[in-house]
Amino acid sequence: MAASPAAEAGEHLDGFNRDQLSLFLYQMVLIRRFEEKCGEMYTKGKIRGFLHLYTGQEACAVGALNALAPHDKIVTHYRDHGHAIARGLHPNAVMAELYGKVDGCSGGRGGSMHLYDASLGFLGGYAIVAAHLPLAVGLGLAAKMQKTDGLALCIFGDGGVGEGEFHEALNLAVLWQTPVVFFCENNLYGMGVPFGASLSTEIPKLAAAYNMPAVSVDGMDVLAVHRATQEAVAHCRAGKGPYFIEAMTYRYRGHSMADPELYRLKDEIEAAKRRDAIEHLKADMTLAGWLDDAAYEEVAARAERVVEEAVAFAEASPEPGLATLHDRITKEPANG
Amino acid sequence: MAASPAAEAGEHLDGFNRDQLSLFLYQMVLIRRFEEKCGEMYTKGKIRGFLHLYTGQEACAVGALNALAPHDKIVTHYRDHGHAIARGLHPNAVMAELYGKVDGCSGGRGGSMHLYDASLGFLGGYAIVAAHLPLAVGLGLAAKMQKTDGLALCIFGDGGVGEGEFHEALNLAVLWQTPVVFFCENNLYGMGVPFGASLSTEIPKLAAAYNMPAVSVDGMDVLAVHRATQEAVAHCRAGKGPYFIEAMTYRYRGHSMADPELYRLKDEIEAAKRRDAIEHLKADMTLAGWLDDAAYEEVAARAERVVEEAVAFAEASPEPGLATLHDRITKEPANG
Amino acid sequence: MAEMRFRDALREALREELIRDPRVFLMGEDIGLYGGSYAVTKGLLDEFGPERVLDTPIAESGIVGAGIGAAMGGLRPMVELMTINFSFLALDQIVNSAAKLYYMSNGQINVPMVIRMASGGGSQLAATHSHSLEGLYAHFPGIKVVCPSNPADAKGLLKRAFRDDNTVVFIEHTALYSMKGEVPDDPEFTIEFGKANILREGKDVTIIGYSGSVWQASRAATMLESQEGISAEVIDLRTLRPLDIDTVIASVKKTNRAVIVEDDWKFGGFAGELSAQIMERAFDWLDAPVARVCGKDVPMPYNRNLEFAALPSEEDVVDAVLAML
Amino acid sequence: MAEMRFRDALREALREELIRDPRVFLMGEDIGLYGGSYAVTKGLLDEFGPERVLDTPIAESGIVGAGIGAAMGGLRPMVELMTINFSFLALDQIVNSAAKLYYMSNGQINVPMVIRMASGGGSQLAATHSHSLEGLYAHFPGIKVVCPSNPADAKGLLKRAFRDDNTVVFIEHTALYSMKGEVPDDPEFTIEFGKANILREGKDVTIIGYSGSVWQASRAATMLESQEGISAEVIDLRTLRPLDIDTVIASVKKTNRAVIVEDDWKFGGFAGELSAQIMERAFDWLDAPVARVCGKDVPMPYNRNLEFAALPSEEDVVDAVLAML
Ligand SMILES: Cc1ncc(C[n+]2csc(CCOP(=O)(O)OP(=O)(O)O)c2C)c(N)n1
Ligand SMILES: Cc1ncc(C[n+]2csc(CCOP(=O)(O)OP(=O)(O)O)c2C)c(N)n1
Ligand SMILES: [Mg+2]
Ligand SMILES: [Mg+2]
Repeated sequence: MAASPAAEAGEHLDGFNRDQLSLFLYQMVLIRRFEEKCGEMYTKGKIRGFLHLYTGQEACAVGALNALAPHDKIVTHYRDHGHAIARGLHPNAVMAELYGKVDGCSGGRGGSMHLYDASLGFLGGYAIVAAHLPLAVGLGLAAKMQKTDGLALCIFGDGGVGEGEFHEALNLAVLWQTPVVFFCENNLYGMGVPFGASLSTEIPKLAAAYNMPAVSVDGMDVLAVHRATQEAVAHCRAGKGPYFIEAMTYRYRGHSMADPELYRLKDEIEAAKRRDAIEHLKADMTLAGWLDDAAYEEVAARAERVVEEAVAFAEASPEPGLATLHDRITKEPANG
Repeated sequence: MAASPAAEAGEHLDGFNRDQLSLFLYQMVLIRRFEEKCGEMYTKGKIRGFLHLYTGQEACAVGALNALAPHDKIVTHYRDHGHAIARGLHPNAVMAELYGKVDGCSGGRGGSMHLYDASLGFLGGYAIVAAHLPLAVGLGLAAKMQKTDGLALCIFGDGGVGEGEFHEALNLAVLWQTPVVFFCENNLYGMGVPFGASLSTEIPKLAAAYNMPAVSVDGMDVLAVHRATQEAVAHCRAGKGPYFIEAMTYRYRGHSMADPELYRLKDEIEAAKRRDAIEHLKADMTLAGWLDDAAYEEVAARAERVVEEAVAFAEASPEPGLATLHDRITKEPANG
Repeated sequence: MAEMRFRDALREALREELIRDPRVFLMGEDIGLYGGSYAVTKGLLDEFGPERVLDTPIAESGIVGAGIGAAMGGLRPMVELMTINFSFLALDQIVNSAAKLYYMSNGQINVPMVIRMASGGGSQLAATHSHSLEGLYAHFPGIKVVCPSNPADAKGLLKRAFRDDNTVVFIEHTALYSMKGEVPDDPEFTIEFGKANILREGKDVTIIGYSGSVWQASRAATMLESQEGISAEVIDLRTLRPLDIDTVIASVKKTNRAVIVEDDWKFGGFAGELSAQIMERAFDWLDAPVARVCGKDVPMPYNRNLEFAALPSEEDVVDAVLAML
Repeated sequence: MAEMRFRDALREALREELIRDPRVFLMGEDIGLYGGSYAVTKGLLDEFGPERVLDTPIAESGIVGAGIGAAMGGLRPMVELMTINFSFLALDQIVNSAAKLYYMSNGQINVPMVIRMASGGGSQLAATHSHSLEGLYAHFPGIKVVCPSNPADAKGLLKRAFRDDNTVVFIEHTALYSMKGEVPDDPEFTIEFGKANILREGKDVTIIGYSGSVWQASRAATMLESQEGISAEVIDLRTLRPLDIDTVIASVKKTNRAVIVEDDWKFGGFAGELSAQIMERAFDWLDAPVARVCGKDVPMPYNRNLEFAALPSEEDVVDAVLAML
C-alpha cells in the first residue's frame, strides 16, 4: 500500500527540523535569485569575463556546505557563486567581486571564477579544470598532520574527471588516508561534451576502484545531498580517509554566458526543471505543514532584498586604484 | 592424484612447439647475457648516462613481443633493451647505441633509454614516466582510422601507474575503442618505492574499472605471458578496444647502475631468483624432452657469441661527427 | 579574395586541409558539438563527421599525446587545446615527445601535428586565463611557433602548418577572432614560415610585434606619424620559430632604433631575445637602447582598469618611441 | 665552519629546518627509503620518521598540488621533484596555483613551499633528462627562483627559502652535488634573496653566471688573467627572481663589457633578459654588445662528444671575451 503523500514527505524529512529546512530553502532561493541577477548584470556589461551560472544546481551547494564545520576547508571550481554563498560569504562581497570592485571578496582581482574568503575556510574557485583536487589532498594532509578533525571539501564537475589530476589526487588521498570529501557535481555536460563522451565508465565505479567509499546521490534533492555529505564528513572525521560523492544534477543555463547551446535540447532542460530542487523542497515542506504560500513569498522577498542590496553595494564600491597593480604579488615581511 | 612432472610440463606447454620454445629460450638467454655485459661495460665507462638493466624480467619481453605481427607498433619505457632485442633489433645496433656510436639504432643520440627502429615498428623507449601511454592511444587510433588490424603494445612499469597520464590514456583508449595492449611490468618497485606505496589499489582492479578486460599474469613464466598477450592481441584485432595485462615480475639488479639498493633485502631477491624465468622454461623443456644440457650449452654459447660480437661492433663503430650536432632537429623537405 | 573574419579564415583553412589530405583529422575540447569555444570549428563536425572531428575529454596531456601517437602512426592530426592557458598541462608532451622525437630517433620518427590554441588577455578572464606564452614555446628546439596577426595570414600560415613535417604550435590571439580582412581563396595559398611581414615602411624607428601586438604597433605608428611627424616601420614577425631576424636587422640598420611590443610579461620574455639579438647584430647602428613595451610583471587582475594597465597599449609604444628620440 | 659537499650542505639545511620549525615536512619521489636520487635526503627518513619525510608516488602534478594545499593549510612543505625534467608535469600547479593565489586572493592566501629539483646536463642523460629551466621559472611572477653555485650558498639559500612566505623554486645543478666547500654551521645562517655575489673583482669585462655556469665563468676568468692578462669580474646571480640587476649594472659600468654564461638554450632563454636589461640600463657604457655564451639550440644528444659540444665551456667564454676586446 502506498504511503500517503504527507507520510512520504515525513519520511523523507526524517532527521531534519523546520529551521534547518527553512534555512536550506532560503539559501537555495537566494542563490537562484543571485544567479539570475548576475545573468542580468552580465547582459548589461556590469559583470564581465567568464560567468558560469549555478541555477539548477543549488541543492548541491546547500546540501553539502551545510554539512561542514567552521574549521573545514573548501576548494571548488569556477562555477562557485553558489558554494560561496552557502558557505556564508556575504552576497555583497560576492557581487562586488563580480563587478571587480575593491569590496569584492578578492578585492576585484579574481572575478567570478576566483572567489575567496580565507576567514571562512573558503579557499577559492579554481578555473583550471581539476587543478584543485590535489590541493584538497594537501589541505586534508595538513588537517591530519596538525591532528585536528578538520577536512577538505573538494567540489568539481563531471568534466574534471577526465583530467590526470583526478587520478593522482584520488590515489594520494587514499594512500595517505587524508580527510577529503570529493564532491562531483555531475550536471551531464562539460561545456558541450556529454558526460558519456568524457569518461568510459561511471564515476562512482571508478572512484571505488581506488578503495574508498563512493556513492551517487540525487543532486536535485537537497536532503539527499545533505545526508550523503554528513555521512562523508563523519567518515573523514573518524580518520577513515577520503570519501567520494557524485551528485546527479543539471544546469539550467548554458555553460557560460558565451554558450550558444547547440548541443542540448529544450526538452532535456524542461525535464530537468520538473525535478527542480527548490520546488521539491517547497512541496515537501508544504506537505509537512512547515511552509505555506505566504511564508514562501517572504523567503523570496527576503532573497530579492538581499540581492538588490548586493547590487547596490557593488555599484557603490570603488574601483581598485591603479597604484595597487603591483601590490601583493608576493608576501613580504613588510606587507604581510 | 598429482600429475607426474612430465605430464604437468606437457600441459603447461600446450599449444607451443619445440621451435617456438627454443626461440623463447634463446631470446631470454640472449637478453640476460646482453644485460650482464652492459653492466660490465658501464663499470668500465664504455656505457654512460642512466642504465636500467632488465635481468629478471626477460619473460615479459619475450612472451609479449613474440605475440605481435610485423605491422604492430611498440612503445616502451626506458628499461627497453629487452623489448628491443625481442622485437628483433640487432644486438649490434643496440650495443652501439649504448656506446653512443653512429651505428647505434638512434645514431648515438638516444642512448640506453631511447632505442628506436621505426622499420620494425619499435617506436621508442620513453624516459618520462608514463608519457608514452597517450602515444600508444594515438598509435592505436591511427591503426583504427587507417582501417588496418594493427595495434599498439605499450609497455610500462608499476611506478608509471601513479601518473595522471595513466588515467587519461586508459580512459581515452576505452572511449575511442582503440587497439592498444597496455602491458604493465609490475616488478614491485618504482625506483625505491614499493608498489603498495605508489598505488592505493590493485592495478587490474583499477584498469578494469575503465571497462576493459584486465588480467594479471605470472611475469616469470614466458608461456603465461605469451598466452595472455595473444589473447589481448586477438581482442584488439577483433576491434574490441584495448586490453590490460599486468605481469608480475622482478628485477634482479638495482633500478639503475646508480642505485645503492637501500630499500630491499637480499632475501627477496633470492626468492625471486628461485622463480627465474629461464630456469623455469629450461625445466619445462627438459621434462618435455626438448632440451638437454648440451643443447642448452649451445644456446648459451650462441648468446655469448652474439653479445661479444655486439661489443666488438660497438667498439669499432665511429663516434658521430661534431658537425652533425645541428642536423635533423626538424624535418625539412631538403633533409627529408 | 573574399572578406572574412579571422575565425572564418581559420575555419576555411581547416576545411580545405581536411578535403585535401585524408590523413588530416581534428580533435580537441569542444570542437565538435559545441562548435569550438571560439567558433573556429563550427559546422565541421556536420560536414566531416565524427571520425574526422573528434570531441575529446578534458585531458590536455592525453589528447596531445594521442595526437603525437597518431602522427607517428601516419596521420596528420590537429589538436585544439581551447586556450593556451591549459597547455601547461600538455607541455611535457609537446617539449619532450613532439619536439624531440625526430632528433632523438636520428630522423626515424617525425611528428607532423598542428596544435592550435587561443591566447592573450584583455577579456577580463583573470590570472589563470590570460596568458601569452608564444615566447615560452619559441624556446624549445624541434617545434615551430606561429602567431598570425590577420585573417589572410591566419589562413595561409595554418594551411602551411598542415604541410609541415613537424609539430607546429599555432597560437591565435582571442582579440583577433572577429577581425575582418581580405583572404585569398586559392586552396594552394600558403605562407612560408620564417618570413616576417613589413606592414608599414618607415625611417625613424622600427616597431616589432606579432599576433595581437602588431596592431598596437600599427596604431602607434599612425599616431606617431600624425601627431609627431615620426615615420615608423612596423614589422609583423608572423612566426617566432623560425624567426626572421634578418628582416628585423635590415630595418633597424635603416632606422637605428627599435621598439618591441609584446603582451607577455617582460621579465624573461621573448622580447628580451629580440632585444639581445638586435644589439648583437646591429650594435653600431643603434642610436638608443632597444625598448621593450610588454605586459606588466603581475598575474593578470580581473578588474578592467587594472587589466588595461597591465597590458601594453599603443600609447605606451608612442611613449617608448618618443623617449628614445 | 666545516668543509662539506654541496649535497651534504643541502641536507644540513633540511635537517636544521625540520628541527627548527615543526610545520616543515618533506615529500617527494624517492626521498625516503631510497635516500634521494642524489642522496640529498639520505638518512632523514630514519631521523625524522615517515610523518615528516614522505615518499610519494610518481605523480608530479599531484604532489606539488598536495604541497600547495598543505601550505595553504598551515604547513611548510618541501616537495622534491627529483629532477627539473619532470617539473613540466607540475608546471600548471606551480604557475597557476602556487604563484598566483596570493595575488588573486588579494593577499588572503599564500603558499609557503619549497620545490627542490636537480637540473642541468653533462651526464649523458640525453634530451629529455638534461634540461636547464631556471630561466623558464624566472618568467612567472609570484614565485622565487634560486640557483646556488656552491655549498655555503646552497645551505644559506635553502634555509632562507623555508623562511619565505612564498613558493620558492630551488634548483640544484647535478654537476655541483659533489663539490666541496666551507659551510657555516650557525643554524641561523641564511642568505638573502636578490643579492648577487661578486666572486672575483675585475676591470676589463663582467662575466655573469649562476648555478653551474658560475664555474665556467670563473675558470674562464682565470684563463683570461693568466693567458691574456685580462681582468674579468665574475658575478654569481644566486637568485634569478628576485634578480639583483643593480650589482650587474654597477659592474658593467665599470668594465664596459659583459658576457653572460648559461647552460640553457640561448634562443628565448634568460640570458636574453639579462642582455636586454644591461643594454637598457648601461647602453652608453657598453664598448661592445653584450655576449651570450649558452647551450646550443638542440635537444641534448646522448653521445659524449656531442653533448660536450652542446654545452657552454670556459673556452667558449674566453673566446667571447677575446672577440669583444
Ligand atoms: C585544464 C582546463 N581545460 C579546459 C578548460 C576549459 N573549460 C572550462 S570549464 C570546462 C568544462 C568543465 O565541465 P565540468 O567539469 O563538468 O563542470 P561544469 O562546467 O559542468 O560545472 C572546460 C572544458 C579549463 N578551464 N581548464
Ligand atoms: C615523470 C617522471 N618522474 C620521475 C622520473 C624518475 N624515474 C625514472 S624511473 C622511475 C621509477 C619508475 O618505476 P616503474 O615504472 O615501476 O619502472 P621500473 O623502473 O620498475 O621498470 C622514476 C621515478 C621520470 N623518469 N619521469
Ligand atoms: Mg559538468
Ligand atoms: Mg617497477
